[in-house]
Amino acid sequence: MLLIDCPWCGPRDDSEFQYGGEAHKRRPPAPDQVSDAVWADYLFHNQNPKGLYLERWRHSAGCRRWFNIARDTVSHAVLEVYPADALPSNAAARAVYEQNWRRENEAAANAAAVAETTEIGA
Amino acid sequence: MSAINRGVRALKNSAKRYSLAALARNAFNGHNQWTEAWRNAKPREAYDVVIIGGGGHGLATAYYLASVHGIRNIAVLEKGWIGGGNTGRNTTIIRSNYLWDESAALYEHALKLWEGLSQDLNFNLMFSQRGVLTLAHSEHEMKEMSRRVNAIRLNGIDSEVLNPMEIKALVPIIDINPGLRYPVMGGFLQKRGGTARHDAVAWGYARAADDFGVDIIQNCAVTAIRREGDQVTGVETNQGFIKAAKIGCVASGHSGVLAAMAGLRLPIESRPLQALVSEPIKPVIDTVVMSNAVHMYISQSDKGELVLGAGTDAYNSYAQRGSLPIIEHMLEAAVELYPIVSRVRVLRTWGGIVDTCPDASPIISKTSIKGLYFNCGWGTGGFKATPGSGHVFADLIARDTPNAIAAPFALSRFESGHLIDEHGAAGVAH
Amino acid sequence: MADVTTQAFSPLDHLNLTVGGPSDAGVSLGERRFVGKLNLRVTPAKIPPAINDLLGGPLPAVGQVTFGGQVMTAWLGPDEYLILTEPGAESALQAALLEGFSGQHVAVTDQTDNATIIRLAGGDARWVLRKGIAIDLHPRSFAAGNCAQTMFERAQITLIQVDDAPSYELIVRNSFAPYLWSWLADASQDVGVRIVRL
Amino acid sequence: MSHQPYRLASGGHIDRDHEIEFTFNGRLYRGHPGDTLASALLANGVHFVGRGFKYHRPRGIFAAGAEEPNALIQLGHGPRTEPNLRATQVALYDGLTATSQNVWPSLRFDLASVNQWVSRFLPAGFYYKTFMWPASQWMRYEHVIRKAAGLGKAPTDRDPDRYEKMHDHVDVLIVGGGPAGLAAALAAAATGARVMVTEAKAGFGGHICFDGAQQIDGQPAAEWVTAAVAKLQAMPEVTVLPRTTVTGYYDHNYITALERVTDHLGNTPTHLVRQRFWKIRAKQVVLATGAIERPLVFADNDRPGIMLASAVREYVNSYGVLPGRETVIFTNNDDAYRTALALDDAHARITAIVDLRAEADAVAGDLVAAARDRGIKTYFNHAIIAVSGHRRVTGCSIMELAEDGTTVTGPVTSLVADCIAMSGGWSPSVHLFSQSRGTLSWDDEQACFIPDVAHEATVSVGASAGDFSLAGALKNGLKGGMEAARASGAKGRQPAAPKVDPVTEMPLRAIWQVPTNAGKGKQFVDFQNDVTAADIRLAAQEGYLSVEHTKRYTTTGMGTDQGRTSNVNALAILANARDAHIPDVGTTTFRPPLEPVAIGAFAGRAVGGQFEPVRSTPMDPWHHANGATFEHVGQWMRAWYYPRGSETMREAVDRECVAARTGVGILDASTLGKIDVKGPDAAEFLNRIYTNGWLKLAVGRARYGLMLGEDGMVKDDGVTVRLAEDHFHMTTTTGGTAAVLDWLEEWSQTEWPDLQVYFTSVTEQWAVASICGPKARDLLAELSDDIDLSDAALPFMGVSTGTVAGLPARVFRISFTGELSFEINVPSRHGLALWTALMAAGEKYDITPYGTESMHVLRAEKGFIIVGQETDGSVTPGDLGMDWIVASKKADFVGKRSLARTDSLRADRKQLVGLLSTDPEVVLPEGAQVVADLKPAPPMTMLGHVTSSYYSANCGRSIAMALIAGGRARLGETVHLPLSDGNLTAVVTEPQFFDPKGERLNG
Repeated sequence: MLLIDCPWCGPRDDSEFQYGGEAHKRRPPAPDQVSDAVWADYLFHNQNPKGLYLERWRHSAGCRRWFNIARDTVSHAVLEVYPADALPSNAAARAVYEQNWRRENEAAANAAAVAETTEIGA
Repeated sequence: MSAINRGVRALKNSAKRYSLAALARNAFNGHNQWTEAWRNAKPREAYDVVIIGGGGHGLATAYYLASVHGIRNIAVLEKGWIGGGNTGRNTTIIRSNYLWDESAALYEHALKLWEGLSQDLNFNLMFSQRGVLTLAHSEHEMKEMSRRVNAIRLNGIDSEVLNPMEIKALVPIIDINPGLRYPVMGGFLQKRGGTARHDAVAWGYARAADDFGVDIIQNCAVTAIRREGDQVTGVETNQGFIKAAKIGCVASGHSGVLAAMAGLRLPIESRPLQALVSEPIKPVIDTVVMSNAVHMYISQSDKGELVLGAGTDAYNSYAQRGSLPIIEHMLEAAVELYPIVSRVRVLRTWGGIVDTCPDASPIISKTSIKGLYFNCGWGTGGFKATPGSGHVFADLIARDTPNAIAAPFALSRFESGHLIDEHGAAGVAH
Repeated sequence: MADVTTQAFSPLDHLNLTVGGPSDAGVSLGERRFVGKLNLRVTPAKIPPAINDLLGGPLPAVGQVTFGGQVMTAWLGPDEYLILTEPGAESALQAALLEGFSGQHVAVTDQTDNATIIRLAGGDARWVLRKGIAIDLHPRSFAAGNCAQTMFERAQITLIQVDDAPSYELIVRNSFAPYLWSWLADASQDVGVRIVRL
Repeated sequence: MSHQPYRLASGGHIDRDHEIEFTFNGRLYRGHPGDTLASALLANGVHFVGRGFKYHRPRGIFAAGAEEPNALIQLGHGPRTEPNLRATQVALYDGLTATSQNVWPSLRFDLASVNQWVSRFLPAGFYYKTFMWPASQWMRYEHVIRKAAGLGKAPTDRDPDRYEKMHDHVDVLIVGGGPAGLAAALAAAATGARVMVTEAKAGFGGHICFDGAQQIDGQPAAEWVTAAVAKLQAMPEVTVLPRTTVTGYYDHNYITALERVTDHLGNTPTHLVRQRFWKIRAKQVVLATGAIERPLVFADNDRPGIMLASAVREYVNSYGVLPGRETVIFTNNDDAYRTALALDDAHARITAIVDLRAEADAVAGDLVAAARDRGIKTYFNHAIIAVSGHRRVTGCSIMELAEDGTTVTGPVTSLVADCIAMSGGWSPSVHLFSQSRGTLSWDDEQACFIPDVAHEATVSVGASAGDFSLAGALKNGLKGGMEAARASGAKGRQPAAPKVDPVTEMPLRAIWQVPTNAGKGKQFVDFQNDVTAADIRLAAQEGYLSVEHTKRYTTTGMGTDQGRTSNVNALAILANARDAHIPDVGTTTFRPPLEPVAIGAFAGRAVGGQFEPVRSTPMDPWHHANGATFEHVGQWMRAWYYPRGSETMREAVDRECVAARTGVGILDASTLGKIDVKGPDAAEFLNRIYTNGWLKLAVGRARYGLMLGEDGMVKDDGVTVRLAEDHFHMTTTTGGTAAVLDWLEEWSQTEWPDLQVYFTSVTEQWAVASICGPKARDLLAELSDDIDLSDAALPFMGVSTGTVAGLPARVFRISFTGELSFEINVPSRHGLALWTALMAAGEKYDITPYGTESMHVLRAEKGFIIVGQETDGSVTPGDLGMDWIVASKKADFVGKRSLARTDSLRADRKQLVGLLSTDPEVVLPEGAQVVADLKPAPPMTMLGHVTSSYYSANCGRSIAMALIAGGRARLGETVHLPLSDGNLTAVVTEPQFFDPKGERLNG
């Protein structure tokens, strides 16, 4: 049982929380303007790293607030808990953010690139 | 459905073949004539096909590539020991009673291959068609069950509806008191479903593939997938570079990691799935029984252990361990439905890492990179599909085009929106 | 026309509970009926003085309860509070609060009938609670004046420690109240339980 | 005590003043309180207690604790019987009954023991090579195998005992109450930290209580233990838990432990639980779990009477029991000499000590010297090559070891023995450390795995860290306890270590498989699963080289003892077969639980009525009192229909449905989800969440809304009321309540934090009675004098506030039946009063309560969908024919983009249609699959399925809805519904069956 330090209520067992998957994922601001591929990216394609992951959790049995954490998916160590609208301050977590293809300032560039290269499937 | 091409039987003319004569011979000479089940191969420079992942699906893929398609220059790369991933960590249930046509075709294809697989491989997989019963616990579930049973039947798959009394006759330890919080209102049984010995599936396929010359390379971790332009050229491993024109990725639980190596994104999240066994007891339950509403399923192994499984944990993990509440809730449900198990003791719990897809259906697909194929996303239900998965994936790799069974499971469905939503089929909630 | 006051039922009324039990019981169990409950949503930085007057002081800090005369206010979240009043006083307070906030973006929602309050008190109360609650209830972590939202087995609750007896109040959605009550009564068997009328 | 022939005249921690009776395999014996079943059996001279799993060879008591592989027994009978208990862990109580298991017809004459004579056919993995011919026969073979497998028997009745959970949080958790653990506890507790110390056995002290005459700080060790425990128990922040086994070590120092509260009592007091399952979050953990002695792997080492040397010593010193009258000690280390000294102290005969080490390598040890001084005969550099005796060992043959220790040489010497005490060295109990994902390293000198790098905040001390000396355990225990307390935030000084006389011990000689020239005897490695050294070598020969493969192929280490005594020996023999170094072969991972735990203990109180809450509405007592039948809807139990007299469900529902359209019907709608939505941006928020427009809804008016997931699929629906410019009252489906609130919060907090809006659940604040039918207005008028019910004042989709039956109420004129209807919301405390008042006032209108079934029929007559019935997560609004509610002109709403994907635009999507059965009296089964082309037999191509189907008394015929591929284009077509018991036909229609123009809304 993970111990998650809710920024408001303090440390609680993971069973009190709802998992929200990848953090820093932004909905395309104008969904009508993006391709099916970009929309599929938004809907279905999450980071799934073996190692440090920036992810969203919600203290559903407590204060009901969403927040972000940086957690290692192998060791389960939690490096940082930070607000939903902030970036991590931990250096390793920050590096993970910087490498993320979905990171905000690269989202647009990526979107175009992905639309071109994702001719996958049969 | 047309007859399945099961390929050439392994070890047909081999001195290594298991037979009554071989058993007798060895019994009287101290078992000194049994040879290696498979060679512990070292990688050669190049292969026609490299399969990444030495679990049941990967080994089956290699076996069918060799036995059906005649491609023998194959390496199976396994980062640990073969069958050490989800093949060796599941609850061994086999069935094909799925809702959607696409799934029914795939899992029924697998089930037909299971029937006779021990003989194909000359290895007793202990495939036991003891029946799989799925329970309904509410009026709503009864309606869902009716939809499912009708669909299964019209897809030509066996399924029969049982009432509580018939369920009690089949599973005497079940409590059918209508006053239960989740009373047993009915269920449907697939008699051809059952269980198999999970480790044996990996070993049997490995031994048979080895007999066709496939190299099975253990402790061989892939560190990079190399390509030139949009064509794969081989893989970097901890045992050096291995050249290959075609690469099949069949690494359940780690598919996302492999995809990242190739610069691809998969709609997959890796989650822990937990299961447990009790201490061995004398037989109390012959049928496999699954229950959606209370999130648990149960069977009894040939050794006497009760085998229980639950749903996945809610968060991503590669740690092969899950949270305790999953186990607690599963066992609360076990006591509720099977009161006599309260004093039976849990022997061992464990977790596996499963690839979960948004629609709870697998991915069997080409990719945007030529020669790179993915077979993943089986979620909680991969074991039952092992032969079918290997069979259609081998076909895809050999012909570079999916057959009718594999086609609906291509990656393109996530763009088009043509999902195959089988969340209701898992037996437990994801 | 029906008589409103006599036709009010708590979800626990249907358990047909009998008051009484051993005098040396380790815990007592009772219901605080129809206590007024207002859910307040507001950004705590913008509290007009009038509100402090109504609540008998500033809004509680994280994990705290404040007691202001007839009103008790519990912290629920960064912008959420639960205000408990004497039975029947909730409507007037709701109106006064809305007036006090005068046009600010707030929500004051009457939840008086949404939830039931069960009080568990006595020397063994902590022992009994620990059977169903995972958070740390040791006085070093959770003492009189503390509150928390958490799970009691299958039921989501708001837990308030009222005094050092210790006495606890468990606020639970109505439809979960019979479950929670039965659970507590059952879990108290080893220390003995007395049912009280509050 | 003449009744107990092997009981010593003195010694042990048993209560000699009381004698109690127990039966084993039907025979009456006597023992004492404080005995285990094993010690009591041994006191009565009973060694032979069970049979091996595979070969059914006789097996005896082997150990004295949790590591026991052989003496598994079935305890008790009836509903309290329990299989597979280790006799070494079962506390003796008066009237205890136990039997051997997996033997038939009896322990002495077990038919399956023929397996030992055909064992040459049953090597490791033989199952995989056989039973394949003929192919069809496997299930028959398997049936026999299943009957032979298994150990004990499960009870056949419900468990009469109860279990509970207990949560705790501590600064320092100390696992193990031996010398290291107690020292750690004393040090940590002195700082004022919150400390818990657990001990699996009833008594504390671990091995120092039976090792013999040792002194700590000048007092006998046992007295030091008693004083330490008393001191700890007196400290308010210390929890001391005997009979408590730590079973699981999970992430972030989350620990589970099983306390056996009443198992040692013969009669369970009814107010107590049988077992308590602790869930502990510890800041720091000190593991002081001791070590387990290894057996030696020699020929026929499984005969009853062959035991671990430390166990023999424990029986003598802790229980005053002599396991044998003539003991041979077989060892590779010094510790077994303690057993020799203990036996000698008890005046028992020691035939000889057989030591695998050369005299020169052993003689400098204090214990070896002591044995020599007492004149105990010792054969150095010797090995046991064979044993005699079948159901009980009678003696053994020994030979000298050749130079390299791999063969034997010289003459054979025969020794008489009814007990062989063996010691192959010690393995630290690293199971919990391994569970916590700590890594292990191999200690070559002590030939064992020891903790290496910890993954959690944990420290190992004492024997579990490979520190086998008492002085070391005390010293490092104190240090570990102190450091753990400090790491948890406590402050204090470390107490001085107690004084202990040092004992010089010489290294062991690791001979993992004892050589023999006899050739025949089986050399057991895993006693419980009957795995021999030859099996492990065969696995390696067949290429099962990974330790996990070897384990799974041979089943070594997979018994109920999880290989406590076998793992290291198996690993070493595998390493030898592979010509590899032991640590390179690896070790297996340990999984929770450490020891088997009853399923009931995991379930705790969540059984029976406390398994899962049953939610019911404020009106529920009325439904029960008036004969309603109930339906499960998620956690709710809702009134389904109200049969009168001998009515069938169909008759009741027909009557209810007709009444709702001709008179007045009343439905308990309290379970609908209700969310208070408040804030200046509330309308904008709803506009983004729902598919339709919300900005222009007038205050005091209601609107139906449809919610999609981002995938474009229908998620929920409901009517939402605008109470004020910035204030809405949203309703959701019963099942979707929690999910919708979460959904709103998520969008609000993470995607649109700029929108000012709050959401508060008021689902249970309001009880809701919905009345409908032409008389509904008349009825309501009887009970309300302050609400204007006229069409003008309260039109369809209008809202009013006032009193109903004197109760404060909100009245919504909304309809799910197509009739004139009112939803009356009152504070839930008044729900029952409202209902009762409506029933009383409605008597003259022949008011008819109707349940969820009639609700479904009435809405189906109108073609209204139910989310979860007409939808399944793959249905868009267009599929439902509900394009009218999708405001495609809105720039965006949740799910809009997905409606433009290629698959969402397919013409052959499954679409909602009506189906009219060819025979109007036949109700099509819900879930029936629809086909266009009927074939004589499956497979057939399916078009879709029947989502809802009822007999409609109002229509005078059956009606149904279905999702059918390209359904809108099939109106008028006849389709087939092939069922297992025959085929039905139906015509595709519009999915509205009653009052298609909606003329009845105004009554």
